[in-house]
Amino acid sequence: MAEPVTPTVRVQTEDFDVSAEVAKLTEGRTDVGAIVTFTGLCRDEGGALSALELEHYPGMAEAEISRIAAEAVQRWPLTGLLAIHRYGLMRPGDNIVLVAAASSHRQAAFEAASFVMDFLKTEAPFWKREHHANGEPGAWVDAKEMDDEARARWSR
Amino acid sequence: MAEPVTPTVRVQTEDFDVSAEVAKLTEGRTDVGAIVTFTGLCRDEGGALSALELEHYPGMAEAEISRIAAEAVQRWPLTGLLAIHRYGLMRPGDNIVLVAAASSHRQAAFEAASFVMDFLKTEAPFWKREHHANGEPGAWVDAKEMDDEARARWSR
Amino acid sequence: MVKVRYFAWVRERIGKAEEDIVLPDEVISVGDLLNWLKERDEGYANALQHPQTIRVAINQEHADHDEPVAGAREIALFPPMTGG
Amino acid sequence: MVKVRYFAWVRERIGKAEEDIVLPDEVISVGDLLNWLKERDEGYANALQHPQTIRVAINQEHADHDEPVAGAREIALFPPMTGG
Repeated sequence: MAEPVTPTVRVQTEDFDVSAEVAKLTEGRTDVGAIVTFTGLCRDEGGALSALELEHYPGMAEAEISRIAAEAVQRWPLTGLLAIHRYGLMRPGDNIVLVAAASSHRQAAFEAASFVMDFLKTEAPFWKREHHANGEPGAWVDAKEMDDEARARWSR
Repeated sequence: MAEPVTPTVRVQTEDFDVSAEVAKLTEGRTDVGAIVTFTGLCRDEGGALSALELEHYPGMAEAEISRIAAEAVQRWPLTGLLAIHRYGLMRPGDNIVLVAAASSHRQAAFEAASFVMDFLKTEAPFWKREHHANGEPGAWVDAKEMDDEARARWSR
Repeated sequence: MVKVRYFAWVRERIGKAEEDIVLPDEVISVGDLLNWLKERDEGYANALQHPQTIRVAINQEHADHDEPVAGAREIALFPPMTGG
Repeated sequence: MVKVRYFAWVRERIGKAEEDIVLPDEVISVGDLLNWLKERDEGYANALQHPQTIRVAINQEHADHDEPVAGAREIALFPPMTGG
């Protein structure tokens, strides 16, 4: 690997199309052997939720995801890295987040995508609030200890 | 998790569309929080290759991938699992294999997709042969020790 | 003067999204800031009753509670993140 | 009679994709089969010169070299897999 690639990071309200994003990531390249994508979706928690509201810290959200992505392209020999995080109101089944890592080798792609997600969960300034099935705003989602443990795997 | 889901396994010459396949995997469900996809593509090895030829063992290829997928849905709480492997002549940049794992939780989706790929590499009866840049059939690709080591991670 | 921003339930409990504050000299660290804000009124007290759970960013970068606030243009207080 | 199938460079070296074979009584295990086939001609000898590298499936399931071939309808010989 020569220079690390420059990751693409976007924070937006609009939905995204996984195939289209991946096509852009690999366009004109013939050295990509493996692409791993992670898509996070809004769940209805057994019918209890009508939506998730995602608040974010504009500016810092982009900056923080960019820091995480920059660390990933330093650690793994990637040919491309993309992270998109949406904000606003998400209905069950809606896309919330997309991470795509491309590499010549599958292990690098798997690890980089997993790494970016673990840090994104615990470091990127987004907050989820539940909206009940009746449409009323409900509780803010609590941070999970599991997510801190997932992040700790990567310390070196 | 109640019953493990029934994986979808296809062995085909036709290309696939990742978004369309993922949409089918999650259609009508609102309990999917995470989807991990792995796409394996044909590389040109720095311009040395014009194509990869993929031979397979019809019948056993489907059966073996189905066995691997069945093991994955037993080991992880998945809401959906898909594996598609193509055969025939692939040009650089062409899709070769797709594995998609859906779950309520991201770690399960990451691990299941990675598990299926590691076993698919070492157990599914497919063989790659290189075609040189001049169009002549070249050498059969050698199996990698790294792939056996990757598989060994999952033994329990 | 520093711009202080609040997010999620910290914002809701304090009742505003941001404000400009002139910090007194005795507020040296992030931890000092949290303890000082907590005394302002019931909303702040409610939002910051467990200061150790509050995450802080200075100039849009995560900051520990023992970091100095000197030179900050923007300080943000928020709960642990739950994105992704 | 058992159908024997060959794939990838095993197929190329032997010069055919499949054949029906009546196995002699002394061929008990997969390993016996490989050693017996190796004696047939140069093509087989070339394909099977390092029997330990040859992977085998019986009735479309992977089989170790010490497994018996009795009852097999279909036996396949091939190099280590390189798909994915």
